[in-house]
Amino acid sequence: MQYVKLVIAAVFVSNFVLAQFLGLCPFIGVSKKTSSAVGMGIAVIFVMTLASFVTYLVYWKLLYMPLGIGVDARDYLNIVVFIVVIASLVQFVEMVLQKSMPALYRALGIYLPLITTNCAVLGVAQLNISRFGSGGFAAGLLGATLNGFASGLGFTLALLLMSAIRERLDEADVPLPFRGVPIAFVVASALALAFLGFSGMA
Amino acid sequence: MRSFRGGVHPPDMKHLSADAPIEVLAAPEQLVVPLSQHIGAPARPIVQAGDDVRVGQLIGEASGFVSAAVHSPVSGKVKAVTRTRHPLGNTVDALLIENDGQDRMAERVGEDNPNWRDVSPRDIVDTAMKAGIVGMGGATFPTHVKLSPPESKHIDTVILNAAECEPYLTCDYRLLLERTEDVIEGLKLLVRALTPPDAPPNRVSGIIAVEANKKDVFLKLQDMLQDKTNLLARLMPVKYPQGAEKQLIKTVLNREVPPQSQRGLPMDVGVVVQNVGTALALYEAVRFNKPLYERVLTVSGDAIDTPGNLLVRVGTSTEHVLKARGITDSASVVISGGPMMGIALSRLSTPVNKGTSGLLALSSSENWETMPCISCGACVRHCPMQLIPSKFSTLGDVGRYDETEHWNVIDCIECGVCTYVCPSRRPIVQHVKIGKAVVVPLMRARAEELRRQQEKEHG
Amino acid sequence: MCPVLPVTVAASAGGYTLFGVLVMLVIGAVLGLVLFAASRFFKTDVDERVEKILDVLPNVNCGACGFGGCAAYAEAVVYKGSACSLCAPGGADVECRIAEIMGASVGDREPLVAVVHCGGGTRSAHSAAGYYGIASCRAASVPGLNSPKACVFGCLGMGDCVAACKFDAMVMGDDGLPLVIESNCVACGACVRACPRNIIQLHPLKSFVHVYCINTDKGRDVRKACDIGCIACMKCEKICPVDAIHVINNVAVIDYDKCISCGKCVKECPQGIIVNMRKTRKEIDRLRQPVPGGTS
Amino acid sequence: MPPDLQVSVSPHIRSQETVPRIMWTVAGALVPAGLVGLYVFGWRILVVVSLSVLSCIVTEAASLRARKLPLARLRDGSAVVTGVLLAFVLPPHAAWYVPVVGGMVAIGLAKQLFGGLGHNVFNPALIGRAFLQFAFPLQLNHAEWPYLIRRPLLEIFRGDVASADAIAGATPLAVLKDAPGEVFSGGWSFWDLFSGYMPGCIGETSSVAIILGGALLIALGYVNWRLPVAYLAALVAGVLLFPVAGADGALRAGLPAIFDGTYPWQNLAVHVFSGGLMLGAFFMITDMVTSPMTSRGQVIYGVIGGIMVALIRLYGGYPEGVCYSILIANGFRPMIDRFTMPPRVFGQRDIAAGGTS
Repeated sequence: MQYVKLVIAAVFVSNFVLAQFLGLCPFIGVSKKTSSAVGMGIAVIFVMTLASFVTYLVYWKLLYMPLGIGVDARDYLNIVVFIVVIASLVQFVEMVLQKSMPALYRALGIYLPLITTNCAVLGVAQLNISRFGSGGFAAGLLGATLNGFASGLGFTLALLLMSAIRERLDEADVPLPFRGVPIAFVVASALALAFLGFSGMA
Repeated sequence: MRSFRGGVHPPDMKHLSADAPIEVLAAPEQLVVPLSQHIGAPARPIVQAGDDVRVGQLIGEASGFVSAAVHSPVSGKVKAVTRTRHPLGNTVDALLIENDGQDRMAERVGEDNPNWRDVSPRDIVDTAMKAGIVGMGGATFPTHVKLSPPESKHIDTVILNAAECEPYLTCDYRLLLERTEDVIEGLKLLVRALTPPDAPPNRVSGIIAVEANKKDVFLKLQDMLQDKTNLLARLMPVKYPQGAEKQLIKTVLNREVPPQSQRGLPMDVGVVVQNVGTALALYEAVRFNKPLYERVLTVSGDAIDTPGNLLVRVGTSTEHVLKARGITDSASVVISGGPMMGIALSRLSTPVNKGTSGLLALSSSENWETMPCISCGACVRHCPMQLIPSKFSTLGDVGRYDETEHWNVIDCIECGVCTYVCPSRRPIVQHVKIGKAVVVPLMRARAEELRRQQEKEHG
Repeated sequence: MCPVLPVTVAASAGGYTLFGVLVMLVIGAVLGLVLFAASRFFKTDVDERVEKILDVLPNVNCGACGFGGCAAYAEAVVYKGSACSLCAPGGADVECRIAEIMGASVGDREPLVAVVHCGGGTRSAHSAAGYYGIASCRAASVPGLNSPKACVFGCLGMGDCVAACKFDAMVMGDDGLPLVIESNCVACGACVRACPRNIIQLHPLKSFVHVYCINTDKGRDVRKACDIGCIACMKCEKICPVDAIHVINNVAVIDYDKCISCGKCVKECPQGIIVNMRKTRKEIDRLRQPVPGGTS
Repeated sequence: MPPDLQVSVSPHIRSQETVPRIMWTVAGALVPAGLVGLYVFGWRILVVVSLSVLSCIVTEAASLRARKLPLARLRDGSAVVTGVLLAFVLPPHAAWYVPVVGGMVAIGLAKQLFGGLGHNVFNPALIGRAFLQFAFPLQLNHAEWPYLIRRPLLEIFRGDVASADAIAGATPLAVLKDAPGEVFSGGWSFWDLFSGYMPGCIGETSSVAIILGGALLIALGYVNWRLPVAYLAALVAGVLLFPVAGADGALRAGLPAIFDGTYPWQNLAVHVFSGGLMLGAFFMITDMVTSPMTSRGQVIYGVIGGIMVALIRLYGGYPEGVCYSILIANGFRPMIDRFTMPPRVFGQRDIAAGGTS
């Protein structure tokens, strides 16, 4: 039961983009067209789920338990290792996409490799460590992966909403200095204001 | 009563001219007879300046199959081959004829042809071509082309369009009221022309579709057609654009003509639609071999002193017709056709042609201030072609007309319903016209490109 | 990964760095191997011209060309045939090099300039009716709309060409006619395409005598529509020393290959519709200077 | 002969429907709710409403002038409607700067920045309200909201609302949030709740008046009845179906409780008839500019909004979720339009099927 609440929390309450303001650059960059937004969303969900799974595994199995290095000092390697893992994952996804869906690959262009530096992916990896440390390893792993998947879903939801809104705004008579990215930020802030209604959720 | 989805109910203002019987308007001294009064190539003039012509004499022969012949409306002398304004806005070649007022008939025009009833379908179509009969509902599509569908398409119904759903217009109503028998004979001729020689006589049925605001005509038709097996009258709900071909077929037979992207035509669903005036003209051509050189039109509007229905010779200038019924200075808009799909004229010298179903003079000024689209959805609900009209105007505002192709702009019949109901007074039909002007060449270029590629592969 | 890794070594302060390096080495090696295998398995062939163009491009990924980055633009040029000149930071030399890679030659042609062949502004052309609708030339010349201007060939003055010009070489004169600022005009043809009545054409910059009318109606109808329209009186054709001007279809047309801009026809034309641009150029440049407080 | 004629593309006649007429009708439909507010809260709400409307108009005029657009656009009355709606979701005792700032944010940020009437993605009044919620939390989340009890009609204009006989009490929703048990112990009955005789925002309290105004809009065809019904139905379904931690901590859905008769009906009544739900359902979510065009799209849009209210009210931190739920639904709207309004055309169905009307 609390898994449902975890998903709702990850998608709505602590939505990565709109509540925690992580992963803003692809959020603004790719949301120009819905087609590329869908592609990016799927890629991010795939990478985040896999990254959560692998990083949680690597952290518990490789970094923390066996080596038993001092409790306080055990996290110093996290960032470095996670980034390497995520980068190779993205590279893997890029190759798969280039082979299977070249059109989507070309549509995403620069933003696919950008997922590597996407703070949302690294963020979810870090969050998993701190949030799912207490329970048993297996429960923690499942929780982390589910959280990764739900956060990816939340990111994609926000991305799809944003791309549909921006396509509608392309037809709007937005004052010249605000056309394009500035109005996108205003919309993002309004969406964040709307999602604030969920704050305080248990 | 079943009907098509969408549509709108403008005040029909027919009371102004509905009770005025058809009067003959005397032809003026000079007439400018346009050589292109139809869809298709303009007619080639076969008379020069100085020739003497008689009423009904051929003065312009059809150039090609999809074209129509033009006949002299009066007897007199051809002054010159000039150019004149076509209601659509372009200028076309025309013949300036001076009327000698004697109405000398060309030979055999007006004589009663004794065995006109058993004329073969082939001759009916030939007569239609020789007499220059075109669709008189406003589309002016040459009738002989419509009456000779390809063998693959088998026609099972002819619908006589008596919807006359445009406000103000009452000419079809008066024709039906005053010349009911002739119109029915015309319908019979149409049915016979479309019945394949080997088929049984009642394979093609004829339906006269009348809107419910013309009940008296409907009742009269009903009792006159009681004994006919394949002819009947059908009552339709009063709604604009009931008279549009696709909507008419949907209401009468509940069939849907496929869209423009599949080059859909009424004959694809086995139907041919004709206007009431066209049926009458065909009857007069077959029986009295009288070519189409005059037609009934409604002169009405709040800036006309005595609205009425006039039998007018083709080529008479709009000014002459309006003056005959007294146009006041409060007129700010003169429309050729109906207020919903008609064309506002800038010059009153534009002559009446075969497709002019009405000449209106309205005093309402047209300066509606355009406001942004508030996506209220009224146009989407009322569009009879079930398109998304607001898309055409919002894309138009930012100049992305090429994307209107994706929203099926070429299927729009420009009936004007969306612009009529739009609370923001947005000129959606004008955006559609621009969209079509941008999209059609694009599609043609793409088809050309495709064809060249296929040739390269097979060539 | 044997768990018996010397825990004692890790405990000492110096051991952290050694341990960190060790872990990174292992992870790097494993992942490197996985990626190498994957790149073999997912091999895709890429058109080598994309690589060449990519080297030429500044690789700033600024997106000014309208694509997601330099790589996307390179592929667009190769696969979708986009224009070679879209790279703003690259400028002209990048454009030439891309063109060479794509095999197109960028020859230098004689400089052209846009000319608006209509002189019937609000002062001389008659209006036929008040126009209500979208304020754009293209909108005012759709079928089913009578021309608001008496002349059905003349310029409607609603500024489609001025809007289409990206080089600020078109400005709307006070009499409702567009004026071409020749120093800015790069003859890209945007205005020619934008004008629905095809009034604007590209002509050599060096010739400065032009006929400012394209009304092909007969003289009598032209007078009804405009005071200064060409009435096909043929005077210009008779006077021209190099036979460069002819009245075709009731309107005088200049053959710019033969025309030497001597200006004889300018003085001869009774309607004054043939104009010597030299003196008006100064006036246009004056118009181009930002008048303090005035808006162009 | 008539002077210069006029030419335009067909059609040459228009229906009576215009944007100003729609906007002023919506403003008129809000009057009943305002009158009840006036009676319950006293004359002070007139100050709040006029300040809010004035602030909206001034902001719109300023931004129109800044964008060099004709000031005549003010006539369309949309700024007035936004001003009235914004005022109706503010507490009666709001300080003068609350409606002023709210109006500036609503018109300036949520509407003109997006391009003016018809281009805004979010409902301006609600963006204003959400902004105020975080700008002046003390003003808007005040626990004790004053209201008057059983005052004779004539005494509306006697003295300030905070006078002696003003009874301060927490809004029913706040009570529901903290102590779901004794909802009706605060001294008012179900009818007070329904008629609007209870604490709350200026125009939200009276469900009767709002339904009256809403019915008028539906009758005139400016509001598609499916949208408010979908929104309310989704809320009721959400409230009943989503499991809520009962007193004993166990998560139980409301629905089973109905069958064994133990379900406290008052809770449902409070959910539906108090707070901003009614005003949101009939006036906020049905704003033409920010709601989908097709009725299928409006049903989905209403359901999403209803579920969001249920989520916020049951699990969220705030007692009142209507404002946020509609803003989120506004966010979903372009996506809904994209999927419920595919490019279609008459006659697309195959010829054989004939297709029904």
